Amino acid sequence: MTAPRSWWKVRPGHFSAGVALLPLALIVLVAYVGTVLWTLRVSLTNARTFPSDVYVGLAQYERLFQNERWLLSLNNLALYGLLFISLSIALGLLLAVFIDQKVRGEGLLRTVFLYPYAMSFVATGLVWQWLLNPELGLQNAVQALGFAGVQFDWIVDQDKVMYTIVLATVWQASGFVMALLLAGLRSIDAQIWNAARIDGIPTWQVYVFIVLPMLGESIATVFVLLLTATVKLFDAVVSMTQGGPGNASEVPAKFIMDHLFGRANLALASAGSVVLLLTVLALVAPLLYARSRYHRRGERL
Amino acid sequence: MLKFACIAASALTFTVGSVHAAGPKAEVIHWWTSGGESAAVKTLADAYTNAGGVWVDTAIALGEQARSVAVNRILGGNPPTAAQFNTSKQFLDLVEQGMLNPIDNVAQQQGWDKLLPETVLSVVRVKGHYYAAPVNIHMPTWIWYSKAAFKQAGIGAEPKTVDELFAVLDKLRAAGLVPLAHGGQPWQDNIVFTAVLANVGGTELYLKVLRDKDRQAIEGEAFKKVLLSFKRLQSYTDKGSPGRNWNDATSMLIAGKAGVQIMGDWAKGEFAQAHQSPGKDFGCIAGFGAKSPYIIQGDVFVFPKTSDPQAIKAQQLLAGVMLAPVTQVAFSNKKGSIPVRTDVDVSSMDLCAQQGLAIMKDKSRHLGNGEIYMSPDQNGALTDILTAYWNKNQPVEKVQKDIAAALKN
Amino acid sequence: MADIKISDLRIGYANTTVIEGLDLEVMDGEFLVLLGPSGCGKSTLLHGIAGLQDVAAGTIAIGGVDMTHADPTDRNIGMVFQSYALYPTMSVERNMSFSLRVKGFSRQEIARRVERAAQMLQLTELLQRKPAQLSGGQRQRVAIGRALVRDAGVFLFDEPLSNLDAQLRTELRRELKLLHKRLGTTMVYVTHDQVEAMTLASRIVVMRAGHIEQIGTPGDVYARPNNLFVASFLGAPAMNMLGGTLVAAHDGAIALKLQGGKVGLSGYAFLDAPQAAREVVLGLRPESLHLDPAGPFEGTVVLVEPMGNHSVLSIDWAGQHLSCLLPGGEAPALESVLRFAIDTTQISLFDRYTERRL
Amino acid sequence: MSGRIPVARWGIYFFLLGAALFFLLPAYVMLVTSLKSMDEIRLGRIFALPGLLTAEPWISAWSGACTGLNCEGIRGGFWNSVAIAIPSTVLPILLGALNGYALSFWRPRGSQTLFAVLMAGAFIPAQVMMYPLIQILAALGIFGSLVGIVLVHTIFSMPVMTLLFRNYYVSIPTELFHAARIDGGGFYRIFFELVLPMSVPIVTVAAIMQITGVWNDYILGLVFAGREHLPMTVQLNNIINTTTGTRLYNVNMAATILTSLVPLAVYFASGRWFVRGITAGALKG
Repeated sequence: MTAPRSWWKVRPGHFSAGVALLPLALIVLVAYVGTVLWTLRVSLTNARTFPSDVYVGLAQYERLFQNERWLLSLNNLALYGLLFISLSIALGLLLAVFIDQKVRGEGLLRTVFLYPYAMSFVATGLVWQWLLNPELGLQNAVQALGFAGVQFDWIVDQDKVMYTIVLATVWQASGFVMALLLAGLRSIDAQIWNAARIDGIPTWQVYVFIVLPMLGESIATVFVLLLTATVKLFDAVVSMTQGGPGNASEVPAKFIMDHLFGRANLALASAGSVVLLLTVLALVAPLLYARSRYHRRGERL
Repeated sequence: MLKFACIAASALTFTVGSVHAAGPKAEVIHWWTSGGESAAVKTLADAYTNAGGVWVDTAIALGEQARSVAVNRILGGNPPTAAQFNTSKQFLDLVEQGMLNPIDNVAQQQGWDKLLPETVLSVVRVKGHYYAAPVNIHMPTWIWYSKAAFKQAGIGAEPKTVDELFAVLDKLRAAGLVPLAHGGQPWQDNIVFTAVLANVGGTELYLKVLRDKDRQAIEGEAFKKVLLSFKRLQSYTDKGSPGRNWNDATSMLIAGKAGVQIMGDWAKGEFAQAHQSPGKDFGCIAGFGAKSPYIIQGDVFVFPKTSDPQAIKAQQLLAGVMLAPVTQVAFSNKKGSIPVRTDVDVSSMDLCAQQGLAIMKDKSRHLGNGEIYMSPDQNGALTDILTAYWNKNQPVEKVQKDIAAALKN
Repeated sequence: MADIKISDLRIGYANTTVIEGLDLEVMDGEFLVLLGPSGCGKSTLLHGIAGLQDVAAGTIAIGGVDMTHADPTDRNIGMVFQSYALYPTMSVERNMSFSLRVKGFSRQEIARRVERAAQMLQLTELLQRKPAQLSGGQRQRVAIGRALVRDAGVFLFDEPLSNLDAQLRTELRRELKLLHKRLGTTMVYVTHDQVEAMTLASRIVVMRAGHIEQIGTPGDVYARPNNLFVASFLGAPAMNMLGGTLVAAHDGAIALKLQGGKVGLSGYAFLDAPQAAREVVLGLRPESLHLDPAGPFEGTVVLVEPMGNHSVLSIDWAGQHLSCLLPGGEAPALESVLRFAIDTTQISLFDRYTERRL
Repeated sequence: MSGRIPVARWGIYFFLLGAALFFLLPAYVMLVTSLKSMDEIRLGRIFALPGLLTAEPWISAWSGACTGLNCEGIRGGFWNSVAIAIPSTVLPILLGALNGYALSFWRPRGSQTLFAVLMAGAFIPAQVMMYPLIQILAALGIFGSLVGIVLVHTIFSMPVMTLLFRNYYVSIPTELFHAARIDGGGFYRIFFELVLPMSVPIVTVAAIMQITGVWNDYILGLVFAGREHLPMTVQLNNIINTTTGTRLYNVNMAATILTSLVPLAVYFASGRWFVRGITAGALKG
């Protein structure tokens, strides 16, 4: 019988692991936890351009939730997130799987699908605005070809403008999703394919029932990345619609940015950030928790 | 670690050591990055160089961006010598936090109190001290029209009243043209509103609503009429309007596809690019009637706090140079604006600018842009309501109520 | 070379205890097999010995040194995993020499040891290949070689053969046995395959639910299982289990009354003095049932499974089915009636309720 | 191969080509716009080929366009961008890999909580964090320096980099790590000799992501890099963005394409790391 290991008698490897994580711990504590607390504090004050020490309780939050533009932006974000994430994953996965079929010109195709990711939305947003503009872009072009009945004017439509943001951002993101999933696909054992061929399982079933579950971690990574991109959605909206028509394509990050800089209302912007963060965490936390329970692989060293 | 320290140290010596250059060195943050604007800022820089200074240019696109960088640099302890702001309450917080150097002796020397329009002074002067050097006046609500389009629609004379304007728009529509070229972005919607408020509502209502935030006026019949006229203009825009950049709207006038655009005097630059000239290819209307107000908007430079005597010297020199008559005219000629002082030689300026300067001679016609009377926050909230109203079908009474709530102090 | 001494060991995860109060001694040079169904804690125990699993209480000593909380690498052990766990980016040679390089051996010494191990395992030709270019059997040999070069005092094997096909498994099993004979190093081997256990072990440890059910030589555990679980886990075809009652015979001796008749127990070595009327289970290895025209019992052949050098018969004996081994190629016809005898020196008797050996 | 397969392959090529057309449409519009004169662009025919090809916008974008007093296009910031991008890619990837490795194999006490908080941090809009970060960096004396901007990029990339590597390592069998532990590998030895070489595909993805992010970053570079180190995106934005100034769309498009050439080159070069077989068959059975 020995006494349980004392806390200070850590094995050398664990000690190194702890030390290696120190920069991360520092970043998390100072840069993330610190700024969140700072933001929380500011959101309770009357800060304008600069932080202030005059506390006004929850007044900023009250104002926030009386603001139609803010409420609309949350709605838009939910709709956008759902479509953007699911479509990006679907398209990215299809591209990855198809590119994985030993096609000719793989390198070229991969670059074609990836290039939008390299383009800043400052300019591509404008191109999308043109393409989607009913007077300038696709609708006009198709009608000129003799299909007078074709209508494609979502970008000027209050109810459909968010779909155009989805379209442009899926165009930008799905190439990267493809790259990530392709890396995942190619770390899967080739023997799976031999086994499946022997068992006579049709290719699509192998993908759906065998490969897809094995891509679980990659898809989880993609999901989180797309989710953070969703929450931070800003550039595309500004360059394509400036939040319009009216406020129809307003999103929280733009609302926050407008108030942070242009409108010099640090406190309201902070309140918006806090609400946004809490909303996202409330949605994501149960998901991540369930996943971590599911994935528990016992203690590792 | 040693390396890090070295880099930090060298950065430090740079900022400290940079002062002992030839003349007083001034780092200026501004957002004049497009072609015409660049030419304009060059006149300021040249004037400063001629006065013996060294101009260090930090151009950052977009006003919000440039202003936030200036504020961040002040916070980070590395302020520029001067930073551009709009003629507005944008820098009031900086003044109140004691982060700006006043330039009182320059203002007194040049006699700003007599020289500058009261509207501009009301922003520049805080509690008796002068904190910003104004460089120009932009007038955001010019009504531009394409002579080609007017001709095609059979319109002989330019409209003289608001009713005539609507009649003109109807005629343009009948001719199969786009009557009102508009870029459906919130700030452009706001400009159209300002134009309607000034021309339909008049100076008195304008001040009651935007300056005094008078609830009765906002919920009254006169303002309702303003809002309805504003909304009526929306019906003259084309389907492609939402999201469009202002210069694309101007291009429609240039091409003769559209008749009228309500936009600031910077639109002259776009016409000039397409080799069109005022009076010949396009016309400009500042407002309707002999008493129509001239809306004042513009740019100023503020001078972040510093105790470095060299930097203070640079700030004073800069402020003096910016208001010198020659600089004012040269700058505005490139920028499309008009000088902030009226005692200058206007012969070199274009037709529209001369028209504007003539109006400016009458002090009773001076009127500030919304930002001069409202905090950035209130101005933004108003814009939100207006752009929603412009794009959606909302009862005008609701809009009145919303505006009253947004402007409540 | 080293022995292992484990006392009062407890291993658990967050809320569940996998092993509790376990004592075990592994003798120097012995080939100890941990045998049991999946989930019995045998792998956990092995990982505990290796130091890959934190120990909640108790001690583990290897070669007389307390290693309970020592780093895996300091325990003087080598380990072979089920999935081989070869380093995919390193060649065979670098896979095998990794530990030596870590420990800072001289280049000559590393080369010498790798060469020796490679020779022993017929890997010399493959030294420059990457694991992806090897067959399953080759990979496992590399994994063994990787453990070998360290000259460790103890080798640990975690189901090393279960990813291989039947033929390779048999082949590698023999190699392992030869290796042990040659090296004489202490080996602890986890498996759920009783054939591996029987063929390889100097001693078998049968485990169930975190406890040791029995420790003994293969022959011992096979012939004299401690309880019903051990009895039924070992042996193929499985041991015949027949319920019955102990009765006192006329001469005062104890006999066993079964459905099909009475069996005298004079040849059976009871652990305690038997009591009559006790309900018991008779464990009868198929080979302890002899066909004998003069035998006391009679049954009907219902199934014949020819295995080449022997056959397995299923015999219906008064409604109970018995398996029986019949050497040689000839087998009786189906439905034929046979007489047989039971070798009572080879049987096992268990209490029906405690399931323990009597 | 059975007779149905060619049909399936036709389907695959059909889909891939269709997708490629969809992806290339905006690039086409950008390219033709960049080769037109402004007079032609004002006609509003975005799909039309240039009537008169002109390279003027490209030259202007690279070396002539004025943004304020500076008239040297986007060229000026190129080396600054390189100087920022290299350390801001290498350092976060190394740290991210190290974090992911420690988190998925060693799991020191409290590390999982740390990871959870970090992931929550990924959802904070960067702009909100800037204000306090400026003050921290100013206090450290590295506000407006190369070190400062690299640190800021490292901070903002930490959640994503850590996540990428952690999730990748979680799918590597534990036994591999156990074997290395028994072979005596210490924390760093296992990382550099075993884990990092196995990370080629994910390092590729991380590099694509980080280079793109850092290269295209505008706001962080603008605020934290300091006047002397402004990346070329600042010039790009100066050329493109204006509220009341005139816009030269052809120059804008050329400048955008020119700026993105570096990430594009990286994508193209990353090809060989995507080739099947780096890990195939080695990780599992």
